[in-house]
Amino acid sequence: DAEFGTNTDVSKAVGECGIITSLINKFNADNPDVHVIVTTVEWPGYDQLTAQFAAGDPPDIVTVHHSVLGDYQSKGLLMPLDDLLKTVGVSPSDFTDASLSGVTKDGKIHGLPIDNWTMLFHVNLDLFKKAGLVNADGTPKLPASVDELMAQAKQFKEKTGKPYFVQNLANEVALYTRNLYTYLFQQDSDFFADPKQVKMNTAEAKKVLEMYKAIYDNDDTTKDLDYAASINAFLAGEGGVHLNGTWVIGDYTASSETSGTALNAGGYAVYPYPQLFSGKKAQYADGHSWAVSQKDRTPEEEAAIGKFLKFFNDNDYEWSRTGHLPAVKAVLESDAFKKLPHRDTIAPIATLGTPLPSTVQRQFAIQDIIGQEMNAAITGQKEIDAALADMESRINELLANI
Amino acid sequence: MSSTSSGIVGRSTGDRIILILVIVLALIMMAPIAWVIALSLKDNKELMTDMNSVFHAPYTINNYINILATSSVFRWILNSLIVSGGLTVMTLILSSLAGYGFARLNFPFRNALFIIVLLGLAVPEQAVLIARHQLFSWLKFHNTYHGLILPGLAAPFGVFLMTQYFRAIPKELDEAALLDNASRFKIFWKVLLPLTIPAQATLGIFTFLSSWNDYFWPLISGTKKEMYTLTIGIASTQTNFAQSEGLGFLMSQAVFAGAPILILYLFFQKYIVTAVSGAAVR
Amino acid sequence: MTAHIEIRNVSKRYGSLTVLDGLSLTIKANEFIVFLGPSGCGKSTLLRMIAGLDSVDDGTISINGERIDNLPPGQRDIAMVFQSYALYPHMTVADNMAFGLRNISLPAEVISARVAEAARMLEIGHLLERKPGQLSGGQRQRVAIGRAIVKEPKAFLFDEPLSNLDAALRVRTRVELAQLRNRVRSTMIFVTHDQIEAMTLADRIVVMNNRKIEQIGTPMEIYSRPASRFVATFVGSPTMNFLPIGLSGENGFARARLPDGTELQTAIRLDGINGSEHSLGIRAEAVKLANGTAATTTGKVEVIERLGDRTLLYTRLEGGSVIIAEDVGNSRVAIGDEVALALDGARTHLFDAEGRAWHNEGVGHG
Amino acid sequence: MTAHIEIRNVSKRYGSLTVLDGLSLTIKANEFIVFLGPSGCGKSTLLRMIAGLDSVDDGTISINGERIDNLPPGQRDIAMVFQSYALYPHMTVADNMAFGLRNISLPAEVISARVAEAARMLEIGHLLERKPGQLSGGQRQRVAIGRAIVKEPKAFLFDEPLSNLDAALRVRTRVELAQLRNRVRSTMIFVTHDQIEAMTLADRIVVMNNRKIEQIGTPMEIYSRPASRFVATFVGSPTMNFLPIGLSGENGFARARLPDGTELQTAIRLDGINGSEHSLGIRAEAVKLANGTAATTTGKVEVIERLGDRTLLYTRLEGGSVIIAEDVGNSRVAIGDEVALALDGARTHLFDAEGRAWHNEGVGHG
Amino acid sequence: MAEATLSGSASAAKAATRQAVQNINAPLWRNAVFVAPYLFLFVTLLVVPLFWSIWLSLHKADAFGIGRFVGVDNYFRLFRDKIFIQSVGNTFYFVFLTVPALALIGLMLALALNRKTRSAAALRAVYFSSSVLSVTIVTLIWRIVFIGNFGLPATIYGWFGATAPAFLSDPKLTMIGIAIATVWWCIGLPMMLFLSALQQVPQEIYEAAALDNASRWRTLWHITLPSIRRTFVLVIIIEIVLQFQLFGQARLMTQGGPNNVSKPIVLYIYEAAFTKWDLGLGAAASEILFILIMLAAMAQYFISRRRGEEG
Ligand SMILES: Nc1ncnc2c1ncn2[C@@H]1O[C@H](COP(=O)(O)OP(=O)(O)OP(=O)(O)O)[C@@H](O)[C@H]1O
Ligand SMILES: Nc1ncnc2c1ncn2[C@@H]1O[C@H](COP(=O)(O)OP(=O)(O)OP(=O)(O)O)[C@@H](O)[C@H]1O
Ligand SMILES: [Mg+2]
Ligand SMILES: [Mg+2]
Repeated sequence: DAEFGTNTDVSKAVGECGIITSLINKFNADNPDVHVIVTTVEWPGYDQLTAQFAAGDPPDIVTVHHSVLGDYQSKGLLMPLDDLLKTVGVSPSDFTDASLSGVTKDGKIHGLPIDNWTMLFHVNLDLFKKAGLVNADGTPKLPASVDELMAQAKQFKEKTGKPYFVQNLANEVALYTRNLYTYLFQQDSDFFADPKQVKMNTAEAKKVLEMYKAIYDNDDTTKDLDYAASINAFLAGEGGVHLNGTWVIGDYTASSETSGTALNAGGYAVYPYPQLFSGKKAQYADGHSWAVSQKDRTPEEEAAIGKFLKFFNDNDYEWSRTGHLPAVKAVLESDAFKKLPHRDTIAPIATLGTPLPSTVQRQFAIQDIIGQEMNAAITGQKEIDAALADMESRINELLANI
Repeated sequence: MSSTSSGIVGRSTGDRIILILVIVLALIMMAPIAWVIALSLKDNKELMTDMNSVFHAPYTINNYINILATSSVFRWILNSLIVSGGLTVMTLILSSLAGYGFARLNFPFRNALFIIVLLGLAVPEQAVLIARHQLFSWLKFHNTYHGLILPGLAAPFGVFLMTQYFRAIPKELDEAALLDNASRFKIFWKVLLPLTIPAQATLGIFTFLSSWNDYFWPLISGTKKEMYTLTIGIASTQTNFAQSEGLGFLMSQAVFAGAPILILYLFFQKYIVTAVSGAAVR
Repeated sequence: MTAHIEIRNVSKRYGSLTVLDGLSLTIKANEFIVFLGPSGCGKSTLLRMIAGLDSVDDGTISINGERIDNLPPGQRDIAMVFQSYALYPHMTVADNMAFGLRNISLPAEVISARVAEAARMLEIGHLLERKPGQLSGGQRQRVAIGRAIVKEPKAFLFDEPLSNLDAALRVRTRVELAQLRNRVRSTMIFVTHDQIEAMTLADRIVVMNNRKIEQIGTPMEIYSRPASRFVATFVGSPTMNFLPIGLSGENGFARARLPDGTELQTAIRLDGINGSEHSLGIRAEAVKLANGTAATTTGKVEVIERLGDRTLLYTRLEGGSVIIAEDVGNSRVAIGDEVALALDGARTHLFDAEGRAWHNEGVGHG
Repeated sequence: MTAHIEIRNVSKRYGSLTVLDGLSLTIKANEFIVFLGPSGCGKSTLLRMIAGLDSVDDGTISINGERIDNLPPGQRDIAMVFQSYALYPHMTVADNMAFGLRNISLPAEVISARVAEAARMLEIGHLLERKPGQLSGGQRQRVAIGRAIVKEPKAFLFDEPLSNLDAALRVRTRVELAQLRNRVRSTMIFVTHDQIEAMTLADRIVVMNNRKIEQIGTPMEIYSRPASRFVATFVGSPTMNFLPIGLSGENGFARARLPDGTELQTAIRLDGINGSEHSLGIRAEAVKLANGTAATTTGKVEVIERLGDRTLLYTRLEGGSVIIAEDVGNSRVAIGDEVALALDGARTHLFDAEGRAWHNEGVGHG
Repeated sequence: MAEATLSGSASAAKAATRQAVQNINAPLWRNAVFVAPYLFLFVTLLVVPLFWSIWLSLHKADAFGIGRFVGVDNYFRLFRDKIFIQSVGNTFYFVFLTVPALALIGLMLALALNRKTRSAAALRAVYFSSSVLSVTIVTLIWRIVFIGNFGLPATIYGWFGATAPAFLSDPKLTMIGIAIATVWWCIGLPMMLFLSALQQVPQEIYEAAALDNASRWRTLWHITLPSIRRTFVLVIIIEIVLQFQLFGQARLMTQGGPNNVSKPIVLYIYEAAFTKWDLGLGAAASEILFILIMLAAMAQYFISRRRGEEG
């Protein structure tokens, strides 16, 4: 974030870090009476946030995922924002449906939604061309079923000598989990029918795991990369499709516009996950929001917070340049947004995106469990059935002890 | 193999072979650090496309310039200095007092208390961490300097070391001073304390190093960015946002954070070595 | 001011170990007293009890009639010189000497005057700015004495102050200490296990052994009329010769039959001697090479020790016992020689199995 | 097998410090040689060079004609007893003794026979299963000697083996060592700075000082005909008296004028004496209390040392010099007495300013 | 020391009945002022939290308040939890990997560098230098070194056309990877401890051994090693205690993965408390860690003691 350390011209910034830093700088510059101090934490940072809440000294405003709002909200740690938003003139009806439902808990808004995000297929078009997987119009051919995926991956590897997928499988849990959720949604599996009880030992889940295991066994994916290394690998042209979130679109686009890079050679494209199963079209999505901790505050302090939330709401467009989908309907529909690179191809996410039921707590802990068990199954350390059984019992044990 | 610089006749060739082996191993040992330093001197973009470029020019110090532009690093270093320095000073004071007390003064239950303190050496930090965190929450000590300093003060190591050291000082000195009409505190302050300077150096260095490098407690107690210690601060930059910033920058942060302590180490190397040895004797 | 010290029935125990057992002793003002005894007999303990560094378990200690055993060490007006000197390593020599005086808040001029005077007396004026680490053993020893002198105490206590010095320096310092003693008027108590130091320095020697006092007396009393076999063995070098004997009498004086059958007339009165087994004690200087008729007995020389001014002959008698005889420095005797020995019956002592001693009537004959 | 050791022109330097400078010495087979000298004069260094524990910078060392100074220590067939004994603390006494023999792979029976024999000789049979930590100082010392004996070496080296023992034990062990020496036929080199040990043990003494050998000779030669003032000072206790004198002659023999003006006729031939300033050396045993006319001079007694068998009187002469006189054990002299002294002119020595010495013609008169 | 105190109190008791005796060695409360400040902190920051933790472990508690008393239920849950059992196993495996390596390599380095030359001093400095780095730096370095496609081993293997092992993602190698980084990081301390022990061994013993014709090997085996046996035990105990508390390396290099094969107990505790918000469970696990460390150190101590007595 060094390059944007003092930048207040938001329009020049790229990447999550750059944009948010610039936004906050701008806010501080525009509002000399309020000063926002930013604390970055080790990702994902909820351990420290929990410690802060436990210590009774949480930050005033914190970005949290929609998926964890419930944890804190259920302990009464977050301030309902309905009144505050009303006073600064932000109406819940401004938000997209996905965003609104993401931040609404017990009928109250507990966070200002700023985006929706999901995982995407980031495509290296140069390699796709070499593999012969490009349509006449220059768009990549994406699979429509599991078999097609396997066939295309095979072809890709034969032609390019490189794996189809670039995935960060080393020391990773989130990617596995999100993939699983997405493909369970696509099979209409209602694994969280009861938010206190998960059903994972199902045929649907087994299908997903078998598919990923096949990909792994066939060497159709990179294997031993961690998150940072996978980004490097994709940028270095080590594979065709990178599974990563909306937040890297800005960076990748920038890279594809720099001559000499692997993405510059043939171009860069990005798509939602293809529909591989016959169920409802869907993919797992989550979002960020600004939550406000429950504290005794003076009216001035509340007003400052309101100002800050309003500011972000007003600048949702700038934030959406990171690649995330805006939380404000108007921005989503604006021309400026549509003109951003690749937004045309990912816009459907606004309707595809499906979160877990908001009543499910400890979603990060659950994600750890799912990721661990999937990793074990896919890399062959465990039988798929055993992994699914363990997954289910571990999650249920966790949920039973909340 | 174990002869020191003795003049024993006919012992040199074997010694030389061993020395060469040790040098080679030292080079291997240093390789990761050298490699990381080389990485930190490379342009991020260049590294993205060609990892082998670390082995040749061009090198650049841009990464370091970028670090300096991030003002937080200095704040973190300051925090680390305050926390480690404060802890070190307080530990020296408390341990010296307690060491003198245990070594020289008799009071009810002295030996039992000393044994209990020694047992404290075996208590892992994690066994008390959760409770301590709650205690500090209740006292509103989190995100304060004393909140970061205090837990380190309970560690029994310093007391143990200083007690052993005081015990090793001839008791006749106390007795001579007693006959010279000096009070107990005067004996401690004027006669014995000046003699413990080597042990103070040892303990000071140890305390400072371990506090500087502590990861667990600051992670959950100093949770505000302005209260981060360098260790936590550097860890916080390693993930999420920073990942796209490139390897060279990351490595330069590692080097930047490691350098002060390494330089400090090289300065005090002699003391540290004798310190470690001294601690081991007893 | 000097101290008359009364020690009454003093005992000391460490746990279940009794180190001193009901000891009594009077030390006169200005006296130079030496506590002499083997290692571990409790000499240091007694000294430290006088200084207040060890507590008294039973009994009392008083100085000039005033009970002091419950005063803290600093208030007893006593100075001590430790075996290891116990100089404060980080203070200069001058500060070492001044420390005690500053603690009682003497005016600075008095302090510096006293330090200067002591330094002059001990010839350490040029060392005042050095630290103890920069001094030789002998110099340290003098500084330790200086630190005691400046306090002008009622009594000086020395705990084996010479034992860390090498042989030559020890002899020299011993003489210096004897001279110092003539200049400083104060009671002095000196602990040693070296009988030569005790003999040469003491007005009176307190021989201690095994929790008790064996004998108190002037050096010559101790040497020539040892109260027990232990004292006779411990004092004098080479150690006294002991021969198992049979006892008979002649004109009221004891007559000893040596292991080889020869008889020796002693000057010891027979009456009063009791017990069954006896041995005869005779110092090497009372056993000389005999020419012709004066011989008491004969023996074979096994070891010869030439000390320069005299020669010691370790001679095995016929009965198997070994006796040490003294000869002149340039003795011509060689190992293996048969020699005739003359034992001086007038300088013999008798001991019974319990170690009790009987001596001749007259004053001992060194 | 015993060693004839030739040391030729040996030098040793530590950095810029020369510790030994071109030293030569021949040690005969079976001889008991003592290196005597003040602390730091290089005795240990020379010994360690013979053992191979320090390297030789210049010169050669050979045993029985064979050069050994570049052999590792283990191959020189030499045993050494260290001042600190250097027993292996974790091995039993038996293992300590056997270790060296196992290293050269002797058969187990031979080893145990030799260990048993040595243990018998040194009377440590009952200690064989103990560890050194469970032994007293004297016992450790014997084990150290035992460890040397079992190796049946050509030469034994002792580096101040008695200095860690207490006074009584030291005397006893000294005698035992002298007896051992008669049983074990081997060359022995013994380092000490205690002149009594040197005198009593040595066949020949090598007096060292200041990087060089001052004198080599039998104990009596060293004592009665010291080659230099240093040797005269270092050997003998109390140390020799030195008086500055004026020199004149009578019948070819030197005549000394003492500081107080009295004259003393010596037995030293005048021819050959050169140099300008001279001093007279005379041992305390040649200075006696005089009755009446025999007096050479008079002085005032300052210090009295009672050694039991004799008494030393530190007497200040009129000229200011102090002379030590010897009197009988039960001397009646008191401090401050004026005494008349008789100096035995036949037992005097002359030294010039450089320390060179002249003696009377005859054999020394201890 | 112990005896002195006993006698002190005995005499003080007697003194009290006799009169107010000023015995400088008597146990007096006012002598405790020197230790009081430390003891206050020791009790409030270590003893109280320790017992508080034990109390917590008997409760259903989360980060925001103590719930109900559940007895030893948390402990039962732990023993039923495969992941916990696995993390205990992992910890033992890690200790087994690192402690002998640290002790042996440390010993060998100490033997090689126990000389007074300048090069030896410089090498000692080099080997100790990594110990001063913080865990974040160390893991950052090693994560990059181990990275699959372009790490240091990968680069070096690449020169020979081979694929480097995946130290941080191959389940068989992760613990080894963490162990390598740990040994690299921690080797300084055991080396220094051994060095100081070696310097305590009197030089004369070596000289005696040289005169006894002992070869280098026999000297090492029969003289050096027995002489530093106590230090060896000390090093082992210290390292067991330290390595049992593995946390930073695992958290920062692998986050305990893949599939928990590198999750040590401390990370389990941390996750239980701060990710699952299950403080009672975390507290229970930390008490088990405490007991394990005590047992391991004590076992080692007694084993070595027994052997010492026999030998
Ligand atoms: N603090 C102590 N605890 C237990 N026993 C002790 C203590 N101090 C001394 N002793 C014992 O008391 C006895 C007398 O000791 P002390 O030091 O007085 O002997 P010493 O005559 O001075 O001997 P040395 O000549 O060796 O100095 C010894 O047996 C010793 O072991
Ligand atoms: N390793 C060394 N480095 C430098 N100087 C040394 C070393 N060993 C000895 N010396 C010096 O060499 C000189 C002779 O030492 P050596 O040990 O031979 O004396 P010594 O006659 O045995 O004395 P002592 O009677 O005290 O044992 C001394 O001045 C000493 O300081
Ligand atoms: Mg004593
Ligand atoms: Mg020596």
